[in-house]
Formats: sequence, structure tokens, C-alpha cells
Amino acid sequence: MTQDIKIVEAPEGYEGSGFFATSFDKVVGLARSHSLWPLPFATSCCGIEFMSTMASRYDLARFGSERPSFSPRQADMLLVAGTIAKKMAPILKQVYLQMAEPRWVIAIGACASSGGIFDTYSVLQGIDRVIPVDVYVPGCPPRPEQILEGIMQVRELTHNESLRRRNGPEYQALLASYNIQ
Amino acid sequence: MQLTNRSKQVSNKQMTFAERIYLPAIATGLGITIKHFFQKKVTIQYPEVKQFLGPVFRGRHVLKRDEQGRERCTACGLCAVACPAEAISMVAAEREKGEEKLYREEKYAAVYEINMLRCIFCGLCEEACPKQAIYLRHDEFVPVFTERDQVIWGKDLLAENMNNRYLRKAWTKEEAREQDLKGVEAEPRTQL
Amino acid sequence: MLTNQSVAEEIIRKFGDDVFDFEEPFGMLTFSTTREQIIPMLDYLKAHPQFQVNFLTDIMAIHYPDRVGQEFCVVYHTHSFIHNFRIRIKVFLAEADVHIPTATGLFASANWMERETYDFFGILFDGHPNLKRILNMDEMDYFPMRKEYPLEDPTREDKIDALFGR
Amino acid sequence: MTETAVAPKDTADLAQGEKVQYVNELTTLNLGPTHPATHGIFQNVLTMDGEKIVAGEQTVGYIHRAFEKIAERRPFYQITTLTDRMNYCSSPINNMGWHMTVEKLLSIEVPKRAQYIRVIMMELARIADHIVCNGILGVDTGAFTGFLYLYEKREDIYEIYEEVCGARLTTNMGRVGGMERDLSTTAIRKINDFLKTFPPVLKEFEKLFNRNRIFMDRTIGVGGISAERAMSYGFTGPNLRAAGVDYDVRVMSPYSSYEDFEFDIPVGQHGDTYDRYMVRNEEMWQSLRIIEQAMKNLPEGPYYADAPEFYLPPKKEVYRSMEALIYHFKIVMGEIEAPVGEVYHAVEGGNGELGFYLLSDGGRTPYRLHFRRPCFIYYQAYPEMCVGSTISDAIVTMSSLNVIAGELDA
Amino acid sequence: MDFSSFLNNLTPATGFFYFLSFLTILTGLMVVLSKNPIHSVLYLIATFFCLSGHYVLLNAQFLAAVNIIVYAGAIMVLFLFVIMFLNLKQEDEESKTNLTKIAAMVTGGTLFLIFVAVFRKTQFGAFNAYSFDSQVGMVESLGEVLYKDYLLPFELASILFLVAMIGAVMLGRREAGDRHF
Amino acid sequence: MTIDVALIIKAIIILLIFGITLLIAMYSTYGERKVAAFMQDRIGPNRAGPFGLLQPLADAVKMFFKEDFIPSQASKWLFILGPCLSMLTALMTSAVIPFGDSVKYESAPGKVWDIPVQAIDVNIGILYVFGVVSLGVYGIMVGGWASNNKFSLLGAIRAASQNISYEISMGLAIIAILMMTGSLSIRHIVEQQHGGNWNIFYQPLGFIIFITCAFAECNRTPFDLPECETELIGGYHTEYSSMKLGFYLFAEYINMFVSSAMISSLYFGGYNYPGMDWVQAQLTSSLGEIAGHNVGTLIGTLVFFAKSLFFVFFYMWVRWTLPRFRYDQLMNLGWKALIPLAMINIILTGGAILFLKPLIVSFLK
Repeated sequence: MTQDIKIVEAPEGYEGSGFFATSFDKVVGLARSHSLWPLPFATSCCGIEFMSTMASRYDLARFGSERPSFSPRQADMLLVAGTIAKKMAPILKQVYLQMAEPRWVIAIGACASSGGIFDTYSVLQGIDRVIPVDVYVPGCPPRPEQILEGIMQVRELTHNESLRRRNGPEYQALLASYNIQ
Repeated sequence: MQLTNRSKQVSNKQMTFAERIYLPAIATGLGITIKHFFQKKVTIQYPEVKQFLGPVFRGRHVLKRDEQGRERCTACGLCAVACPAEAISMVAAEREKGEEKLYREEKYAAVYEINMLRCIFCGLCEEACPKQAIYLRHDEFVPVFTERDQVIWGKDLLAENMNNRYLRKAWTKEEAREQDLKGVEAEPRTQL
Repeated sequence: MLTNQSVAEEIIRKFGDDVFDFEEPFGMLTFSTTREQIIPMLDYLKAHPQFQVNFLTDIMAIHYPDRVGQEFCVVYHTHSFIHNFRIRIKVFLAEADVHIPTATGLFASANWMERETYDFFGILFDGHPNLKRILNMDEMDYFPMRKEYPLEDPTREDKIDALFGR
Repeated sequence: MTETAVAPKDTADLAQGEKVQYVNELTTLNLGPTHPATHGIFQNVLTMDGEKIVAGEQTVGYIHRAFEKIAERRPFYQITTLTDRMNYCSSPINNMGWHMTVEKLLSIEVPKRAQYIRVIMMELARIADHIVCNGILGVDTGAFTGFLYLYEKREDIYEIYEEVCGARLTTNMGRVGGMERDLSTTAIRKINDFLKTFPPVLKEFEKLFNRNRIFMDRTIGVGGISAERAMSYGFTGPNLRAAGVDYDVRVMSPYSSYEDFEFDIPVGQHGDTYDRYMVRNEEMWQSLRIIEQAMKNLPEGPYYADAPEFYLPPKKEVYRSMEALIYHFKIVMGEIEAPVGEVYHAVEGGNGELGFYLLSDGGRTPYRLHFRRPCFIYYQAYPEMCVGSTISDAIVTMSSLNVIAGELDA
Repeated sequence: MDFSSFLNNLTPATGFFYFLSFLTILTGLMVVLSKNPIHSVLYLIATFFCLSGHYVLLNAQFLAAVNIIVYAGAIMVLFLFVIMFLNLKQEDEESKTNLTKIAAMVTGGTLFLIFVAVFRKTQFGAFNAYSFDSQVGMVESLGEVLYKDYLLPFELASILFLVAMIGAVMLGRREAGDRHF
Repeated sequence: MTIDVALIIKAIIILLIFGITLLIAMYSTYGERKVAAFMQDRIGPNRAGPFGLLQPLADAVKMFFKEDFIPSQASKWLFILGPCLSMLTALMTSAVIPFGDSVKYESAPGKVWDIPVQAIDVNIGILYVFGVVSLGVYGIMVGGWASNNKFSLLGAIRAASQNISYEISMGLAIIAILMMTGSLSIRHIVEQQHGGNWNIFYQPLGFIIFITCAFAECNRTPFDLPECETELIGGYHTEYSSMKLGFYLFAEYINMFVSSAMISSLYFGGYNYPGMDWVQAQLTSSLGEIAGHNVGTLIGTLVFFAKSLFFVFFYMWVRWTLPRFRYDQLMNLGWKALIPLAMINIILTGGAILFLKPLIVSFLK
């Protein structure tokens, strides 16, 4: 490995002789950002590109995210890759509901983000109609690089998120706006 | 049913004794995987190492300016018509006096918006443009969004930055072919 | 080798006035028949010792809102593997009476194709074992492929006409 | 889908046909729509007696996107982007199939070079398609690694696509009347490289699976279907060939110069999963043969037909000459009238006969466009193929059928 | 003897004995009293553990281990297996007729009487610390007894097991032309 | 005082054994990911710390702070009991495995304590391991059943039948070893393989049977039916989140390590290695009696870990190579192939002990 890769940096904190103190939030955020287990909700073309992302050349494993958890309980981020038809929307929502907090959602590709070219009677015009979305990845389908960008964006969010955010009123209000208790 | 004389039976379901006792095949398999264990890895360390995406890759859009920095777009609307996703919209305006430095043609797009989440990067707009105005960059993606209201890109984001111009080997496919025939070295597919 | 001419003659000999509108667009034998004769026709072609048209390639429908009394056309594409010979059979139906007998008894593949046709156009295949929507949601109350229904999602909010550029 | 708290339906209803007395209590298992093995999206409601399946019913349409309806609103050249997304594992075949359909309607004769380039691209796409199918079959039997070895080569195919059209998956490749650009020297080099580097990898993959008894046991006799039933169910492509019928559109009704190439049609014996796997594997070898021949005999000449009304004029001309500009505008606006008529054109897609039935009334868009989607037609045989087997078999059968949701649901 | 002096005289071993006995009886009762058969089985397993504890106290380590391997490890797994398969839950609560109740009472009462009678007659053997052989429960002595004194019954039993096993395998054999499973 | 020090050493050894077991299990998860990646031409985790070494830590912290979800329809106590049982039984096994020879400690001149590097040396060690392993399935069964999910239940049922079936052939394979050694104590068995006199040379068939069964008992590919991802999503742990899932995953790796340790103890001589007498002699001569012995023990322990880790690697190697069996094939293999083979192995071993051994002994005389 000749290239320098960016590995984890110690979180900000106070360092003294023989001690190092940092906030708990930061450590947890750091740990979470390095262990985001994806739940691939792959329905169509973008799913194939997600496979490429998982495959050898792009290797999602580098970020500690190679363990796909097909059980929503164990997953940290929901990767919605592909068209979500209106028939599928309730199922998507249910999967989201089944996920344990903290959970993040990435909409991969034009179809999941906005419906893309399928502005039709049967296609949901963006999954943000049914569940809150943290990151949108444009492209149809996005290249694996872009999917990685999206995942890195989620890592950024994870890293900086306060431990209490999920109990906060803002988050509750966001969920309430989607009729999720 | 035999329809042609080119058929070829390919599946043999009879197992030999060696195949029947599992172990030789398992050993072969283990040999293959351990060989790969010591092989060079093909992974590209993405954020640090970026791969060249090919000379015609269809990445993010750019509204080209000409040599003097004038916008080339004449708001003819062909790109919007050609767009299968109906992601492009524009408002045309007449060029006023004194704006010759800004716009090359007499008509220009006062508003030019692309919904980046609708766009499918098919390249039809680039192909439809008769004014060499819109291109899909081969070296850059559209970044990811975190909010839905960031996704409609106006001219501020689309128009080319004169300080950091978008360059490419050939601007049309005919040009590319000529260069190719002349043997102009293709860009290597390595680090960007 | 079968020729369009010989097959057409044979069919006319068998079915007489029930087959009409013979055409050869791009070399494919095309003709129309009535809905009473479509199943006997498929059966005849399938059982015919020489033709052996034993493969149902496709069933689909077309909506012609302007043709009064012939608003719907159900198109059967059949194929004889042995002779590599394709036949297209059309049946025209009136909007008021969109019934047609099912071909599921002859071809297992007709099942879903007919369901799809029903789903899109509302054509009722009599005798079909399970004629319900297949691709669309069960709650849908119209047949989307008919020409009068819009393509776009009516709930789409970001749809501004300006966005369409035309 | 982990939510299995389905209302216990009357299971006897699901067991269509004769009433069978079941000793054990039957359970209903909801396989999908997000079960990892359904890859694409469809739901199988399986009625199980222990681990044995006694009946099954599928629900499809979870990604129904109304291709046919959209196609009625889009000019011909924009429909290419729709076909991309149909069988997304082998989009170039769909693209080319569509272009050939339109060319048939417009009676355009495509030059030999373009035809050969198309053949190369289509065969690459076929390899890409079969890589996914056979690799996933490996994954579903539990061996992930072989899939990744093959997938690496798939990335090489993507690179070739990128060189030719600029995208990886949804290629939007080719234009009505030919190709949008000629093969560049880089592309040719890459194809030749691929021809050299792919066989060892495929051989390795075969060594991992073909004669491994665990894999053979998992696949032999699983999900079998007789040739007769397969024909009745409208099987085409590798799945029909696995049942022993050597029907191949490329041979039966050659298009795009397939008659020039020497290749075999691999067939199986009983139409079971192993046969399907072997047929697909062999097809990859045959595709390589075809590409090799096409590369060797690649004719010189133009890569697009001389059809100024339909093929966009060179950009330089557009900037310079009025006539070209007018054609350019007319083509992009889709205002050139197509002849009235109906045309059915079939190509051998990754999964079988991919048919395009195009009905034109002379307008800028098709009056009706119907896709004969092989996946949609043969997937209905799935319950029949998996009844009586275990849930593991059902999953292996499903992945060996290579059901692509985009093609299934239109 | 009052309770406190009883506690004072308690050696660790006897204390452990009482504790185990208490647990054994408690879990044994719970087997009968639990409404959920799965719970019953789990309590039964706990009972076996307590019994194994008694074996250990008796210095019969082999028996303790075998008890766990055979009963807790295999037979109870099968019990649990069958019950899970049958999916018995809260149903069939009302199916006990008066006749069954009476029959159960009679049987239980008779059993209880027999127990009382047996205990009345029982004489506790005197414990002699000097003649006690600590190795009596060990594998070696067990083996000696089994392979010397009880060789024939032991061999017969093992043949019986072998035959049963082969029989089971034969029963599970697939008939020619049968679909697997 | 003197006894106390010996006890403290013993306590330290016990703590070390558990600590190391946990650590190895923890890094097995990392190892698994790296091995998988390397076999698949990938790089694997490399962002969390240098070479991704902090990856297990990140996973653990994340899991601790993940929402702990108990399905509303699940039976709550059993749902919690499942992973606990799994973890408990997995950890209990490592107690009787001899990790090394012994540590000598001289409390007073001439009074040397000899403390074996083993938590407890039970004279029925093998039976103990066997018993505890056979209990391991309860964690899976209870968890799978309590989840109230059909996939979990299927996984639990598969686990139960698989474990019972393969325990038999595993036991039969061990019996052949017992016939050779005549002891149930693992330490005895290990000591009998002194130097390069490993059981694998006498029991190749038994070894193959044993390792196959070990794969099945640990639910590893090709026998990972209880959890196989493509069929049952996660099998028994489908409904588990947070650290309860962590316990299940962790227990799997502990089991893997323990069974690797068993394999190396039973068939590969444990802490014995060829030429150890010579090494020991060199050490004692250069370092003195006690120190030399202790260093020798340390080397033996390292050899033991090297062997065990190789088998852990072997587990991963196999997992990323082979497809998995189907349920009925697994049963067939267990009942119709492995058990008869194990019996034949016993008969052969018996025959060899009765006839071949005296022959060879007399020949050598």
C-alpha cells in the first residue's frame, strides 16, 4: 500500500501528560461512523451498482460497512437503491420502522431520490414522501464512487451527531411529519 | 427438441468417485482462494485515489463559455426537449445592449435549471445541443445532497468557472475519432 | 419451409369468413379473427401436424379510442419453432363488451400475459383461473394503459410546467 | 422481509389443485419482497410443511414503472433510455434490440461495421448478464468469493462500455441507424485485453463450482422443468436451452450479422438448476468466441447508416450548414415522421427472446410499444418448479432463473 | 435443633446440597406449573442441571457430565424441537374434561401413597468416612464395573442402540425416484 | 503467604485465559473480515485505526449504543436469555483447555509450585467440553423461538437438529482417540502427544470427521444453515439488534476459537511441538531450572496459539470458498456418511490397538 489513506483520527479532546479526555459523544460517533452496517434495499439498476460498490474494486469494507444486514433490526443505514413503486412504498416504510435507532437513510439514484425519468402513475416520486432521507445520491445509476461519497456523507453525519439527537424534539417532529411514532 | 445442428450438450451430472467424496474439489477450491489471498489486490482506495473515468464519461453538467468567457447557450430548448427525465428548464431572454461580453448569442438563457435528482445522465442534452453549450463533464460527479432543496441547480452552479475551465480531449465525437485515428494518446486510466 | 401464402390459404380453407384482414407487415403473417374463433384457431395451429405452432410468444392489447366498435385489439404472437414461422393474430373488441376467451388451457404462459393485459386495458379473459391485477396495486380503479388516462403521477408536487421546457 | 406476521390465510386455498391431506400443520412463509434472495423485488408466498414447500404464489409489480405508457409519450430516440432500465444487467442488448426494431420500421440498412460493433457489445452484455446470474447463484448457495472473482471482470466490461458510450450500467448505447461513436483504439485495446484476461478467471470460477459436489448436490435435480412444460410456459433463452431445446434467436432468425459467426448453442438435459448454470457458463465461452471472431473480422467503413433524417448529423456540420441544423432540430424535436406500420423484432436477450412490438401511426412517438419481456413470462412457472422442494431449493431455483425485476415488472 | 444452629453446622457441601435440592424441587414444580410448554421444557433442563449438581456432590463426575450431554444436551433439545414445531401456545386449555381430572387425581394420589410408603420403610445407610471410596463414581471404576460385572447387558444395550440408529438411517433413506426431503 | 502467591498466579492464569479467549474472539471478527477481503482481492477494513485494527472496537461501541429492540410479540425473558446462554456456554468451554504446560514457582527454597496453564483440569475434560457444547444450541433455540419470527424459528430448528446429529459423529470420532489414550482428561491426551507424536498421524480419518463436525457445531459454512443469510436472512438472530446480536456473533467466534483449540489439542499435540525436548534442555541449561521451564511453557503456549489460530484461519478459509449444504444433505452427510465412517474408524482403531500394536512392538524388539 503505497498511497496514504485517511485513517481514523483521534477525536478532539484534551490531552495532558498521561491522560486524554474527550467527549463521550465524539467517541460513540466515531465508532458508529466506522461501523455502519448497510441494509441494501436494492430494487433495480442501482442495486447492481451497489453490488459493484461491495465488490472488490470499490470495496465498501474499507469503511467497515461490508456486513450487509438484511434484517432491518441490525442495520444502521438503509440504502434505498432503485425505483420505489407505490406498491412498494408501504413495505419500505415498514422496513424503516423495523430498523433500530440510530438509523440513516440514503436514497441512491434518481428513482429513489425523486422518481427520475419515471414520472408515472405507479412510481413514488422520491422516497422522502414516506420516510425521512438523510443523503441523496444523484445519478442513474450513480457510479460506485458516488455511492461511496454518499456513504461518506452519512459517516460525516454520524460522526457529528449528538447522542441525544434521537430523543430530541426536532427529531420527534421530523418523524411525526411522516406519521411515525 | 432439436432445432438446429449447432446444439452442444454441456451438462454432465455423473460424478466420479473423486467428486463423490467431496475432498478433492474442496482442496481445489481452497487452493484457488488461498492463491488469491496472496495476490495483488484490485481495490481502488476511492476518496484518496481516483480513477480516470474514460474520455466520454457522463458526469456533472457544465454550461460552457467560449474563449472570451461568454455563455454559449442560446436557450433554444433542444436540450430540454431531448431530456427523457424532463429535468431541464429554462427561461429565454433577449440579449440587451452591453451584454455582448456575457452572452455569445442574441438570445440567452436567463434561467437555466437542471434538477440534478431527476437527471439520468444519458447524455442526450449534450448530443442535442447545437451550440456546444452544455456538456457532461467526464472528470467530475454531481456531489451528494443532504437536502431536497439543494437539488435544482441554476446557472450559478452550472456555468463554467473561467478560472478553472473544463477541458477535454475532444469536444465532439467526430473530433475524438479524428484524434483517435491520428493516434493522439488516450488519457491513462489511473489516478486523476 | 412454410410460406405466408400457403399458411394463409390453409387457414382460410379451415376458417372461411372468420379470418380476414390478411397482411404481411415486415414479412410476418398477420390476420384478424373473431373472438369466437380465436381459441379454436390457436388450438388448430398448435395441433396442426405440419405447422406445429406450439409457442405463444406474446399476448398484448392495443387501445384505439377512435375506432368505434373496435376500441380494443388483442394481439397474439405465435411461433412455430420447427419452421421458425411467426404468426400474428388480432382480435378486435368493442369497448362495451371486452370479453374474450382465455388461452390458458392451451398455453400455461398465457396466464400472466392475460393478467397483464387485463391490468393495463381491462380486457376480460373469460375462464381465466385468476384474473386479477398483476403489476399494479389491487386498489387501482382504472386501467392505466388506456389512452384517456394520464401518464404522470398526479400527486407530484414539484411538477411545474416550466420544468418541461416545451 | 422479516415481517412474517402475515394473517394466516387459508392455506388450503393456496394449495391449488387437488386437496391433499397434510399431516403437519402448514405454515405460510413470506419470501420477499425484501428478502435478500429475491434480489430484485417480488414476493413469494410459500406454503410450507416444515421445510417443504407445498404451494407457492408470487406477487409481482413492486417496481412497476409503466415503461409502455411512458414509451407512448417519448420520441423514438428517448426510448433507448427506457430500454436501458429494463434488463439492467445487459442494457446494450436492449438498446440494440430497440434500435434494430426502429430501423426495421424505417427500413434503414445499417453498415456492416456498425453491425459488428453491435454484436461485440451485445455479447459483452450477455457475458455481463450471465456473470451476474451465475455469480449470484454462487452467492445463494453460500459461496460469495467466486462471485467477486467474476465481478472483477464485469468491471472490465463496464470500462469498455464507458469507453464506447460513457456510462457503466444504463448505457444508452447506439443510435437509430448505427452507433453513436466508433470503437476508439482504447476500446479495441480493452476488448482485446478482456478476451485475454477473462478466460482464466472464468476457468477458475468453473473450478470452484462446476465439479464441486456440494454445489452439484445443491443444484442437480433442483427446480427442474421438462422441455414441454418450459415451452408451454413460454421459456426462452438459457432457461429453455437448459431443458434441451436449442432455440436461439441469434441462430433461428439472425439479426445484426449473427449469421457470420461460428458458435454453438449449449443445451442441458433436464432443465434443472445445474443445467441452467452450465448452459450460462458455456454461453459465456461462446460469447467470447463470437467477440473474438467479430474483432478479427471487424470491417472497415462507416459506423452509421446514411439516413440523414434519422441519424444526427455531425456536430461540425450542425454548426456550419443550415441543412444539417434543420435536420438536427427535426431529429431532436422528434418531428420526423415515421412510417405507419407494425413491426415485431426479437433479439436474444440475456434471459431469452426479448421482443419489441412497435406500432406506429406516423407520429413522433410510438402509438403502442410492447416489450416481450422474457422474465415476466417465465417467472410464472416458478411455483410449479419449486413445489415439493425445500426453501433452500426454492431460493437457488429463483436465482438460477435470473429474474430481473426491471424486466419482470416493466 | 433450631434453625440458627442448623445454619451454623452447615458445611459448604451440605449447604450446597440443600440449595440444589431446593432448586431441583422448585424447577421441578415449575415444569408442572408453567402454562407454556416451552417454559416447562426449559425448567426441566434446569432440573437436570440441578441433578447433575447432585451427581457432582456425590463425586460422580462422569454421570454428571453424561446426564448433561444426554438429557440436557440431546433429549431435551429434541423435546424443545418437537414443541417448537407443534407450536403449542395458549390453545387447548379447556380440553381437560372432568374424567381426565379425576383420573389424574387418582393416579397422582396413588403415586404419592407409594412414595410415602417407600419412605417409611427406607433405612438410611450409615456413612463411614474410612471405608468410603472416593473413586467409586469415577470413570475408571465405572468402566471396570460395566465391562466386568455387567458386560453382557452393556453389550446388548449397545447393540440395541446400534440397531436403532441404523434403523433410523434406513427409515430416512430416500426411495428411488422419490423427491428429496 | 506462599499459598497465596500460587493462588494469585493461578488466578492470573485463569483471567489471562478468559481475557485472551475474548480478545481472540474479538479479533477473529476483524480477522474474518480481513481474510474474506484478501481472498476476494479486496483490502478489507482499513480506516478504523492502522490497518483497521480498531474495527472490532468500533463495532462493539456502536452495538452498545444501538437501540435495544425487543419485538412486541416476543417473549421477553427468553428473548434476553437466548444470547446470554449462547455467550455463557461459549465461554465455559475454554476453562478445561490446556493452553500450556505449567508455570513453576518457587515459594521457598526447595518448595516448588507447579501450576498448569489451564483454568481447571477436570479428569473428564472431554466430556465437560462435550456437555457444554451440546448446551450451546439452547441459546440459539431459545432465541430463535422467542423472536416470534418464522425465519428465526426455522433457524432454531435447523440448529437443533444439526447440532444433535453432528454431536454423535463427533463423539464417535473422539472415542477413537480415547481408545488410544485411555484418558478423558485433555491434558493427558495432550501430554501423550509429546514432541511430534501427534494423533493426526494415527487418526487421519477421525480428524476429518472431527473437523467436519466441528464446522457443523459452530454453524460455519458449509454448515451455516441456522443463519444462512440468503435463505433465512439472519436465521435465529434475525430479530436481534444491539449487543444481544453482538453476543450471538461473538459467541460464534468464541466457539470457533475453542473448537480450534480442541482440534489442536486432540490431534495436533496442543502445546507440543517437534524438538521441544531439545529446546527445553537448552533453556534449562541456559536459564536455570525454573526460569527455563517457564520460558519453555511460554513457547509451548505460543505454539498452541499458533496452531489454534491456524485453524481459526482455516474456518474462515473454508467459509469463503465453499457453498453450503442443503438441510437434508446435511442430515444425510451426518447420519449416512460420518457416523458409519466414525464407527469404521473406531473398529479400525480397535483392531490396530489389538493386533497391529503388539505386532509392531514385537517387531521393534
